[in-house]
Amino acid sequence: MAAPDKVTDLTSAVATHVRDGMTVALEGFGHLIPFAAGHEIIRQGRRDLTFCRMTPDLLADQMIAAGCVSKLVASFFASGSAGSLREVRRRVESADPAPLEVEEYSHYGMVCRYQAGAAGLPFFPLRSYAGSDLPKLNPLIRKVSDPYGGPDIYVVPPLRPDVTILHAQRADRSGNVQMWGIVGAQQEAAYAAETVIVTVEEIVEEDVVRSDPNRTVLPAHAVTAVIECPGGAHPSYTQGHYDRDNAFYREWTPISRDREAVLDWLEEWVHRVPDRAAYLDKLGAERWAGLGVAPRPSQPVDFGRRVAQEAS
Amino acid sequence: MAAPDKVTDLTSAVATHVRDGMTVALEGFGHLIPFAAGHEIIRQGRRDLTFCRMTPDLLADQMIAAGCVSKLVASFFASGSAGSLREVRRRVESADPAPLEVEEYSHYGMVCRYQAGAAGLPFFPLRSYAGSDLPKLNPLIRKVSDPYGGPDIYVVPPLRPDVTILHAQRADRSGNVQMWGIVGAQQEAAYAAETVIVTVEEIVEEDVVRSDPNRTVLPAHAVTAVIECPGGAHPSYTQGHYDRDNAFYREWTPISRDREAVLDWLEEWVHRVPDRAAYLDKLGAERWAGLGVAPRPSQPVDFGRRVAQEAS
Amino acid sequence: MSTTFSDVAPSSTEFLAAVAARQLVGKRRVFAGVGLPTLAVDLARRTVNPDVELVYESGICGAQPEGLAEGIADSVLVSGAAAVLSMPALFGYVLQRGHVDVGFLGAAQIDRWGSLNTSFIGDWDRPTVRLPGAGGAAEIMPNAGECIVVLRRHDPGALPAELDFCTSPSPVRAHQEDPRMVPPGHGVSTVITPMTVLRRPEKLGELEISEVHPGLTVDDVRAATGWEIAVADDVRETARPTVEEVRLLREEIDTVRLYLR
Amino acid sequence: MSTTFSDVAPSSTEFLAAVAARQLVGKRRVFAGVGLPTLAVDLARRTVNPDVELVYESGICGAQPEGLAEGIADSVLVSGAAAVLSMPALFGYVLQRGHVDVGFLGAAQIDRWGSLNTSFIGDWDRPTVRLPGAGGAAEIMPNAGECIVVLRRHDPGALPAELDFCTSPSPVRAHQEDPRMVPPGHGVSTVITPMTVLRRPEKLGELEISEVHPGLTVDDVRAATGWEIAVADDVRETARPTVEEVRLLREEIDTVRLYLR
Repeated sequence: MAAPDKVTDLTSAVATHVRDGMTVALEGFGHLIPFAAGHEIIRQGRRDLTFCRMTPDLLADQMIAAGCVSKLVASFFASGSAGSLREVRRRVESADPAPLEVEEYSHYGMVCRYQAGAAGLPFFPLRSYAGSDLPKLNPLIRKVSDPYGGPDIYVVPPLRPDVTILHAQRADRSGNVQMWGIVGAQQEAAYAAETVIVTVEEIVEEDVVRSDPNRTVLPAHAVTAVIECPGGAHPSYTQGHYDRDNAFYREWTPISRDREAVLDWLEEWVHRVPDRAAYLDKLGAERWAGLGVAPRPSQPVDFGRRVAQEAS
Repeated sequence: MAAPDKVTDLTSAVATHVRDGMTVALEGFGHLIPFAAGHEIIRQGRRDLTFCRMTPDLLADQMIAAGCVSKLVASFFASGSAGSLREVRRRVESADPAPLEVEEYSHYGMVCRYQAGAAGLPFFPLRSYAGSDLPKLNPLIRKVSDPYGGPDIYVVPPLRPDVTILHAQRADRSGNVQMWGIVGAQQEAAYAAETVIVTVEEIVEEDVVRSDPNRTVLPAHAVTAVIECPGGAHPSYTQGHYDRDNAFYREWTPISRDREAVLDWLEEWVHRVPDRAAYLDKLGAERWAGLGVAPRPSQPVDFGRRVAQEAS
Repeated sequence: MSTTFSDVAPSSTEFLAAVAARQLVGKRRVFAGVGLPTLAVDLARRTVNPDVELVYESGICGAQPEGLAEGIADSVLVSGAAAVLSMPALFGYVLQRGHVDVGFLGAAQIDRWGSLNTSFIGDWDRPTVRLPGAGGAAEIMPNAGECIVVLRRHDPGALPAELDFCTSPSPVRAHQEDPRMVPPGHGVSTVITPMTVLRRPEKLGELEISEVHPGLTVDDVRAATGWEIAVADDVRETARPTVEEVRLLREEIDTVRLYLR
Repeated sequence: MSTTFSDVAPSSTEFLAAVAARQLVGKRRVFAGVGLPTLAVDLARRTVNPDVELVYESGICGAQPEGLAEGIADSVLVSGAAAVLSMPALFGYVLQRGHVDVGFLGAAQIDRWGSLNTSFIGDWDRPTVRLPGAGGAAEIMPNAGECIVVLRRHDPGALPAELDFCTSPSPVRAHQEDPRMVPPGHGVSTVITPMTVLRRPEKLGELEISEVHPGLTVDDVRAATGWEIAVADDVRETARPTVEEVRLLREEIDTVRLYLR
């Protein structure tokens, strides 16, 4: 049985699947953030995107500054050690240089939206928001009554991105994707989408994936395109491959304060860089080596192989 | 940090946590079926249990025949190659020797009940049942209206067992449980319960579990008691440890047809057998060896270890 | 090679499996239970559709079994599979989200609209026969692109005017409950029995006789059906299995005669 | 050993972390964010509660980090952890199901009922400051057994009579919306500021001054609070951190001075 080969390059994947005005989710909760894909979207000059991401951080600041985004759907507008996102703040606080529409939830609210989208449900209930101003701010947060006589409960609507883009450790050529470490709500964000693009640290042989089927977070049927893109999550990290570039996050804070500095940075690190390989070259071997991790392998588990049994 | 030791023996675990009249879930979808625990419940003569299991099979037939169960909550009343469950049928079709109350759902209906129970939700929506007679048969299957203007959708109520009992490949002494192969709805069935008992093929060192945290299906906080019980899933199987005893399932069909034969079987294989070790002795080394599987290890993945980074 | 046809009886598993396999031309993903559907999918892979993918309700995707599976939760389906998903993910994200093209179902009773009874024969409270119940069929029917039903019997008891109980409803019944609740799936598109192949071209329409097995007539099928069954404009004789199809089933797929009796 | 007290300033991270750590006596499971809460939990483990377990909203349970974590998604928290759960499981099964005893929260504003604002300062549509928003706080507040809030400022702006926006509501506000929607959790039980420790003994009650930091008076705290704040019957002086607690924080927990400035 020859499964279709879904391996392509990032330029073609973005050119083919990401179009102006689309709703695009780039997920990864502090881990496996698809920066390389985000930069490719900036490079190709996409406009008017509705950008979905639970924790818009540097990547959101960059894509918004680049003018790709007209609306943000999110639940936390800051970036741990990098502090607040000045580009986001400029637009929200003073429409500078342009206003930014924001549709706001809590973390679990976003997770539930992805779950509803992934499961084809009209809504998903959660025990948050009673007494909160969030439903007043966001009329899409609504209530349903409990047919079993309990109190009303708040629900959120499904989130169904046109495209969801993720980064993972590995996949086979047919698109079976495996990830480990923090997996966030990536499985839900992918199943919720019409099209799913996944960049991976490495394309592996089918038997690597099939040696551990429980490790597969996205089966091939849920994946549209797979791209081998080592270092694709920098400055965030990939468990077992490279660590988070904390210095980079700290360096962003002063850049983010000044819009011109942000644009200069984008010119230097995105527009003048053809792809992720060139970006890593520019970053330099020494800095990259400084993000390396020592091996800490999982202990294998046994899936077993049938020994012929009497079919008595 | 010294986590509490949750390792105990099956006799004490059942004696302590499973009481007459309780709602008890024994889950495992064709794999990891907790037969040893079910037999211990029979041995201790529990009565009036509400027995929850998506696919009541031999285990249900045995526990019902033993008189432990007054009500069954399930979604499929048969057992693959073993055909229909005659003890269940005798009671439902002719109240012989006593009637059996049945609360019936579809598979996904049961999964959704466990999800609602696990997440503390008052109900869980699913796109099944429109036009079906099941909601007439089971008035707990109800409808809610979509606050976003779509059609009504059916919902099921949470299932919150007093005790959920599972079998798994391994756990550490503090109760972090890891399983692989078919995992069904076990994580949901466990989180839905007040008390969780898990029998495992082996208790392993903490660092075995911690070498692969993504493999942990139940963190220690969700587990009450852990029992080392090799072979605890026979005649079902444990991926990578031993295969399903298909002959045993076939042998059950004629036994199941005759209530006396069932009672004789229970006397011989449950009441006269103190524990699972004795049961395996009785089964015999040769038959057990025939269920063995050849090794097929997963390829390890790397979780990485931090190399000191400048906190510049 | 010139195709030679086998003379296996239309009621045989070989015949039904071969006819079922041919329904899978061009389908990507099949949700199947154990037994005859497994044989049909395996045969389709070796003949009309090498790429067809099988999804099991146990959560297994992309299985590459080294032996014939005995049951949908067989360990041979897990070892070497592309993925094993939890049941919330399998039923919610794969099936309910619409990733399954074809569902294979069996039933004790089917009505003219393709609604199925797998729950009770007789009265609900004190049935003469307690059947296995819904299982995943109540989810497959509304959410799979279409469903193929294989029946081992064809008589007015198995194809009655009225079901004793509706476990897995046709879109027609969903429409009767609430036109807005009509599910995404077509419902039953094809029924394969020991006598005939029935098709249901319209999502809200009735089953009609499309093919009649060798040696039988439309009237035979009508007489064995519990309602005034419609007849397609162009009824054909069902093509027999080829000798090669039967050989594959017996000598390569079910060598231990687990399902072929 | 005889306990000797440190003279670190009540506004210092060391002071706040030490006071926070003492709140964890007898608690099993803490849901914490990065920064001061991490220091407090780590200190508690080394002092008053060796068994306290930390759960991170990133899905990590039973972390045993080999280094100080920079962020709740730091790879050092994953390597060697007991479990990493998906976010649906973490928020749904662990938090919403009631497995978390204590949630640590920060806020830009807190009101007398312990409702929090982490969203906007000023007008919602055109805020003077766009704050980070809800994150997981809107889930932690209703579902954790109780919440401990640490504030870096204590003035009428941070403790106003009226919040500019209520992101994470007290059970009091839930009760105002619908008495039946009062969540299982107590809401905010304790507020630690550079001036005082406030407590809220009643689930539907107000915060009251319980401890006042060394060198300050109840009137100082009152004057710095935006509402007529209640005073407990037995107000104590906040116990200073011990020299040992400060040493642990500086020399064993945050050796790189990531959070201790």
